[in-house]
Amino acid sequence: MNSLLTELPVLLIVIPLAGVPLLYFTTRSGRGTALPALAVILVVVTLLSFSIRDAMHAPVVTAAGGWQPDLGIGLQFDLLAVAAMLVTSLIVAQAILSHDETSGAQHFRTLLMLLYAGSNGLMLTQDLFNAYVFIEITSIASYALVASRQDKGGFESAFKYVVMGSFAGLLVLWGIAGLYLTTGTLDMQSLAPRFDAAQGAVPALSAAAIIAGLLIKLGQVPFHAWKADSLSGASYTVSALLSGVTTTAFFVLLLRVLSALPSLTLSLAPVLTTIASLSIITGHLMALRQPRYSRLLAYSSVAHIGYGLLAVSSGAVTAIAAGLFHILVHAIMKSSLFFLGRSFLHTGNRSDRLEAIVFPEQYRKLHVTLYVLLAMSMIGIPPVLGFTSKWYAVLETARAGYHTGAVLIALGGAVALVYYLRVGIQLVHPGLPELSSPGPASRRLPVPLAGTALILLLAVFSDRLLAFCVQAVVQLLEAV
Amino acid sequence: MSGITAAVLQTVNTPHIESGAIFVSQAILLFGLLALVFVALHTRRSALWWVGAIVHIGAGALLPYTADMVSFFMIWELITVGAAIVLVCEPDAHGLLRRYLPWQLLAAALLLSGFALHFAESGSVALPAAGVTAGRILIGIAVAIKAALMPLHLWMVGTYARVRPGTAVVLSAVATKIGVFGVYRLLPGSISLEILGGIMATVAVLYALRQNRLRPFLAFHIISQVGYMIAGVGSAAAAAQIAGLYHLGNHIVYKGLLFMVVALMVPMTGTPNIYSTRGMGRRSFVLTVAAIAGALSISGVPPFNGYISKSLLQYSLVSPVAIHLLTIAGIGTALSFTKFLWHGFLRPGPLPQAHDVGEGLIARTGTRTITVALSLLCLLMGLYPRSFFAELPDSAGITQQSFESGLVWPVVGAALFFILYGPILRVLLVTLPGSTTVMNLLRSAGTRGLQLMQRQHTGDIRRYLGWAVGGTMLLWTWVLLAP
Amino acid sequence: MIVLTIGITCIVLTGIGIYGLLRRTHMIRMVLCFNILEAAALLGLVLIAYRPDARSPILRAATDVHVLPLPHALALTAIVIGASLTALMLTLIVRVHRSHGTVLVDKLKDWRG
Amino acid sequence: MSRISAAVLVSGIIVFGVIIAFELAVAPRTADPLNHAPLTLRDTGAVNAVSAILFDYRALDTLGEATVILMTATVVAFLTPRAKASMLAVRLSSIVLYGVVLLLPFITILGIAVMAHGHVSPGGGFTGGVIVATSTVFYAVVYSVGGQQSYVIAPAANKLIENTAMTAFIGVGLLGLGLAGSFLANAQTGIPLGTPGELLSAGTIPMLNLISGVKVGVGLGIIVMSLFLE
Repeated sequence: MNSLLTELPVLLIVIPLAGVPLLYFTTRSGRGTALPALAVILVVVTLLSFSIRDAMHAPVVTAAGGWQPDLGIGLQFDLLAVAAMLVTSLIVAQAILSHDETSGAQHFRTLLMLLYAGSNGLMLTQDLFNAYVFIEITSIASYALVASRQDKGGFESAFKYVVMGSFAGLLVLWGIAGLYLTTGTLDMQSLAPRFDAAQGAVPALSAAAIIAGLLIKLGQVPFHAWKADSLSGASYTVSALLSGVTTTAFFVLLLRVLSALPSLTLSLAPVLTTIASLSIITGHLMALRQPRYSRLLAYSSVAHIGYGLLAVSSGAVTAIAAGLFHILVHAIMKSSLFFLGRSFLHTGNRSDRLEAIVFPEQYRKLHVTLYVLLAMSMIGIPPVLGFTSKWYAVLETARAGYHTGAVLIALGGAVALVYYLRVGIQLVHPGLPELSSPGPASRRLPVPLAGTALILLLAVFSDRLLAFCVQAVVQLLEAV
Repeated sequence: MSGITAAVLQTVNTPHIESGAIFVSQAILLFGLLALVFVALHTRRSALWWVGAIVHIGAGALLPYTADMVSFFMIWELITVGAAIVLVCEPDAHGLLRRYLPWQLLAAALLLSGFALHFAESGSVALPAAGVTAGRILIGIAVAIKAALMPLHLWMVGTYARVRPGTAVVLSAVATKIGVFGVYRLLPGSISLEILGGIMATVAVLYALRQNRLRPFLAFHIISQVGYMIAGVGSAAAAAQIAGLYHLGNHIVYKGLLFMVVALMVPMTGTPNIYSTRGMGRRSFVLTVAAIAGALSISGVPPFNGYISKSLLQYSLVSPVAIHLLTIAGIGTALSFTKFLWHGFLRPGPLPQAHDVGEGLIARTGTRTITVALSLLCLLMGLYPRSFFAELPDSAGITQQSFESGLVWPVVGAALFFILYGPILRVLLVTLPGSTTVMNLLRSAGTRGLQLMQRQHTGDIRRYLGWAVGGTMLLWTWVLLAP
Repeated sequence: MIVLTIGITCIVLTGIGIYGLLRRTHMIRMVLCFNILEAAALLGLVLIAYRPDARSPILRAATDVHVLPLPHALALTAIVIGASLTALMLTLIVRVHRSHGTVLVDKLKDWRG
Repeated sequence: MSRISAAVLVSGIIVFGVIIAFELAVAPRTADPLNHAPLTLRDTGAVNAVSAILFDYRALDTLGEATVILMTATVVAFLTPRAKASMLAVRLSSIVLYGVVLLLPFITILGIAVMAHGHVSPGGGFTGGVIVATSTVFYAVVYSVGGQQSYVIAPAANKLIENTAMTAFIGVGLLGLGLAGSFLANAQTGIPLGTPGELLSAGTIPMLNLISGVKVGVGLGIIVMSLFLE
C-alpha cells in the first residue's frame, strides 16, 4: 500500500490514459456507453479521497520510473492538486453525462479521457518539460474537442485556438530551453537556488516566456482575444470543459511556476497585477455588449481569472489561497452555466444568440432557479459560494496591499450583474414566438444540478474550504 | 480572520444592541408589517411577492443589529435580493430590475471595497468601518446610493414611479432608511455631511416642485427628507444624531401614509397626474384627513411628528449653513404639499370619472383603517415623542411656544403657493437639468466607448497574435529593466 | 564560429517566422511559419547541447566527450509534438476550406467583437 | 496586423534575440547543465544516451508523446471522413508500380532494425516508426491512383494496433510498478541489463522502443493517409 501511495501521482495520470484503450476495447460497435469513462473518473476520485489524509500530512513526491527528479521526472501530489483535481473530476463527470448526442460520442469520450489525463498531469508535474508535454496533450485534446461539433463555426474557432495555442506552446518551449541552458535543471524543486545564482537576464527572460505562454492559455489581457472566438464555435459541453478543466489546470501550473521562482514573482508582481486589473476591466466591459451566450461567458472568464491572478500576484499566503479558492469556485459555476446552455438546445434552436435562447418547457422553473443561483454566484451575491470566494478575494487582496485591485474585483460584480440580468430577462421572456421544431425532448434533469447544489451547500463551509486552500498554498510555498 | 461563517455566528451570539439601532429596526419592522397588512387588504399578490417582501423587510429590520462587516454586507445584499424578488413579480419586471438592481449592486460593490480597505488597515471585521480615507469615501458613496443622495437618486425615482402602488409602500419602508442608518453607523460625524444633507434636502424639494405625477413627486420628497436625516445622523453632535434618527422613524410613518393615500387615490380618480386629480375631498373624508395629516407631518407643522424632529434638528446642528438650507427646504416642502392638497383634495371643480388603472380594486374599509391608524400615529409621535424614542431630550415636545415658532415657515410656504407658485415653477422648469438628459449623455458616451473597444477585436487571429507578441515583449522589457 | 552561425540562424528564423505569422493571410503559410519557428526552437535546443569537439552521445567509449543528450531527447519529443500539431492544423485547414470556401485567414471573421 | 506594426514587433524580437545571444556569450556559465551521458551505461545499460533518456529516465514524457500521436491520429481520422481519393489522374509507369513493391520489404525491415537497435546505435522507436510509416505511405500513394483506395493495413486494424500498442506501453509501465514499485521502472525491476552494446540489453528500453516505433509508424500512417485521402 505504501508503495502504491508513493506512485499515486503517476497512477492519477495513467489511469485516465488507460481509459483510452479501455474505451476502445469495450466498444463493440457504434456509440458505446459512458460507463468505462465514468468508472475511470470514479477510480481517480476514490484514489484522491483516500489519499487526502496523506497529502495533508506531507506532499507525496514521486520520482517517475525511480529516477530522482533531477535525472528523471518528479511529480508532486499535494493539497493543491487534490483540491483542483476534485473540481476537475466533477466537471469531467458532468461533461460525460451531459453529452447525449449519439454521433461521435465515443470520439468525444476518448478525447475527454485524454484531456483528463493531460490536466491531471499538468497539476501534478514538477518537471518543466514534462509540463510542456502535458500542456500539449491538454491543448490538442481541447482543439479537437472544439472542432468536434464539425460545423462552420466550430472549425473557425478550432483553427484560431490552434494558432494561439501553438504560439503559447512555442513560448513555453523557448522558455524551458533557456532555463535549462542557464540553470541546468528542469526540475521545479531545485530551480529556485540555481535561478537566483545564474547570472544575466536570460533566466528571467526565459521564465517570463513561460509565464507569457501560460497567460495566453489562461486568456489574460493582452493575450485574451482568442478566448471568446474559440469558445463561440464550441458546443456548450466543450466550453464547460475548457473553462472548467483546462483553465483550472493551467492556473495550477502557473501557481507552481510562480512559487518555484519566488524572486522573479516578486519582480514581476507589478506587471502581473496590471495584467490582472486590465483583464478584469476588459473582461467585464467586453461582456456587456456580447450578442452570444458563450462569448459573454468567455469574457466573464477573462475577468474572473483576473481576480485569481490579481490575488496570486500579491504574494501573500492568504491572498494566494483566496485566489485559488476563487478560481476553483469559478470553474464549478462557469462550467455549470455552460452545461445549463445545453438546455437551450432542447427548444430546437441551434443558435446561441441572446435573442434566440430560451429555456425549454420541461423543468422550466428548475432551469430558471438554477440560472438565477448560478448568476448570483458569478456576480457574488450571498448566500452562494461565489459570494464567499469573492469576499475572500476582495478582502485578502486589500490586506495584501492591492487596494485598487480589491476595488476592481468588488466593482466587477456590479458590472457583471448588468449582463447576467440581460441574459436572465431573455431566458424567462414569456412572449416568445412558437418554435417551429421543438428539439429532442429530454426527460433528464439538467446536468448543472450537481454543480449548483454544490455551490449552495459548500457556502456554509467556506471557512473550512478557505482554510484548506491556505494549507495547500503553505504546502506549495514550503516545498520550494 | 475574515472567516464568514465564524463572523456570522459571532454576530448571532453578540448582536449590536444600541438604542439608535433598536429604534431604526423597530421602526422598519413596525411599519413594514403595517405595509404588508395594507397590501394584503388592498390587492392580491403572488406567493413569490410575499416571500420577497418579507425577506426585504425582515432583512431591513435585522441590519441595524449586525456587529461586523460580514453580516452587515450579507444582510445589506439580502435586502436587495428581497427587493429584486418583489420587483420580479411586478408587471414591468424587466424595466424595473434594469433600473433598480445595477445601482444597488454598485452600492454593494462600493461598500465591499470600502470594507476591504478598512479590513486591510485594521485587520478586523468589526464595525464601524471608517478607518481609511479612501475606504470612508467608498462607503460614503455606497450609503449615498442606498439613501438616494441627489445625483445618485435615479434608481429610486425610476423604481417607485413604475411599481404598483402597494409595492411602493413596501419598498419605501426599507431602502432609503438603510442608507441613512449606514451613514449613522459607518461614517464619522462631520460638518460636511450636515451641509450635504442640507443641500440634498433643498435641491430635491426643487425637483419635487417640478413634478406633475404623484409618485415621482413623493419620491423626490423622500430624497428631500433623507437629506434632513443625513444632516442629522451625519452630524458630529449627539443630539443631532438622535434628532436625525427620530426623523427617520417619523418619516417611515408619514411617508408610508402618503404612499398609501396615493395608492388609494389613483384608482379612484383614474389619473396619476397631480393637476388632473381633484375632488378627493368630496369623495372620501377619511382619505382627506389622512392626506392632511401626512402633509402636515412632512411639512413640520406642530403638533405632528415631523415638527419634533425638524425643530430638534434646527437646534442641534452644528453648521449654520445646514440650518438655513433646511429652513429653505422646509418652506419648499410646505409649498409643495400645499400644491398636493389643493389640487388633489380641496380645489373646487367637476369630479373626474373613476376607473380602473390596473389594480382592480376600490379602497376597502381595512385599508382606510390603516391610513387612519397611521395618521393617529403621526399625531401621537408628535405629542409624546419620548415614549417612542427614549433617547430624545426632555425639551422635545409640543409647547405653546413651539406652535408659534413651528407654524411660521410652513405658513410662509403655503402662502408662497398661492402668491408666487407660477413664477417659481417657471424658473425651476428652465434652470434645473433633467435627470434623463444627464443619464442619456452618460449612456451614449459609455456605449461609444464599449463599441470602440469591441471594434478592436476584429476576429483576425493575426492581430491577436500580434497582441500576444507585443505583450510578451512588454513582459521581457520589464524583466530586463526591473532591478 | 559554428555556435555563432547557428545562433544567428536561430534568431533570423524566429524573426521570419513571427513576421510571416503576423503578415501572411494564407493559412498553410501560417502553418509553415509555425514550422519555421519550431525549427528555430529545435536549433536552439541542439545549440544548447553543443560542446566543442564533442561526439554524438552513443557511448561506445566512455572517455569521449559527448554532447549533452538531454536536449536531443527533448528535441525529439518536441519534433513529434510539432508534427502532430502541424497535422492537426492541416486537417483543420482542410475542413475550414470545405466549410468557408477559403484558405485565407482574414476571411475567418464569423467570430469577432 | 499592418506592415509597420509587424515590422516593429519583429525587430523587437530580433533585438531581444541579440540581447540573449550577447548575454549568453558574455555571462560566465555558473551551472553546467545536467548531463546524463556519464551515468547512462551504469544506470540503464543502453549505449544510446538519447534513447536511454527517452525510454528510461524520462519515459513519462515519451508516454505523453505517444499519447499525442495517438490522439492526433484519432482526431485527424475523425475529422476527415474518407472521401474519394483523387490524387493523380494519370496512370503511373510500371517502374514505379513494381519498384515500390520491391522496395517495400526493405524499407520496412530497415525501419524495424532501426527500432530494434535504438538502444545501441543512433535511431530508435521514433525514427524507425517514421521509416515504417513511409513504406505504408508509399504503397498507398502509388496504388490509390484511379480512385480506389489501397492500404497496407486497413484503417480498423490501424486503430486496433494503435490501442494495443498503447496498452502495451502502459503494461510495461505497470510491470515496473509491480516489480520495482515504480511506474516505468527499468533497472530496479531486476530485468537483466545485459552487456551494453548487445541487442538484448538495457532492460525494458528495447521493448518500449519497439512499442513506440509501432505506434509512431501506424499513427503517422493514419495521419498522412487521412490527409491525402481528403
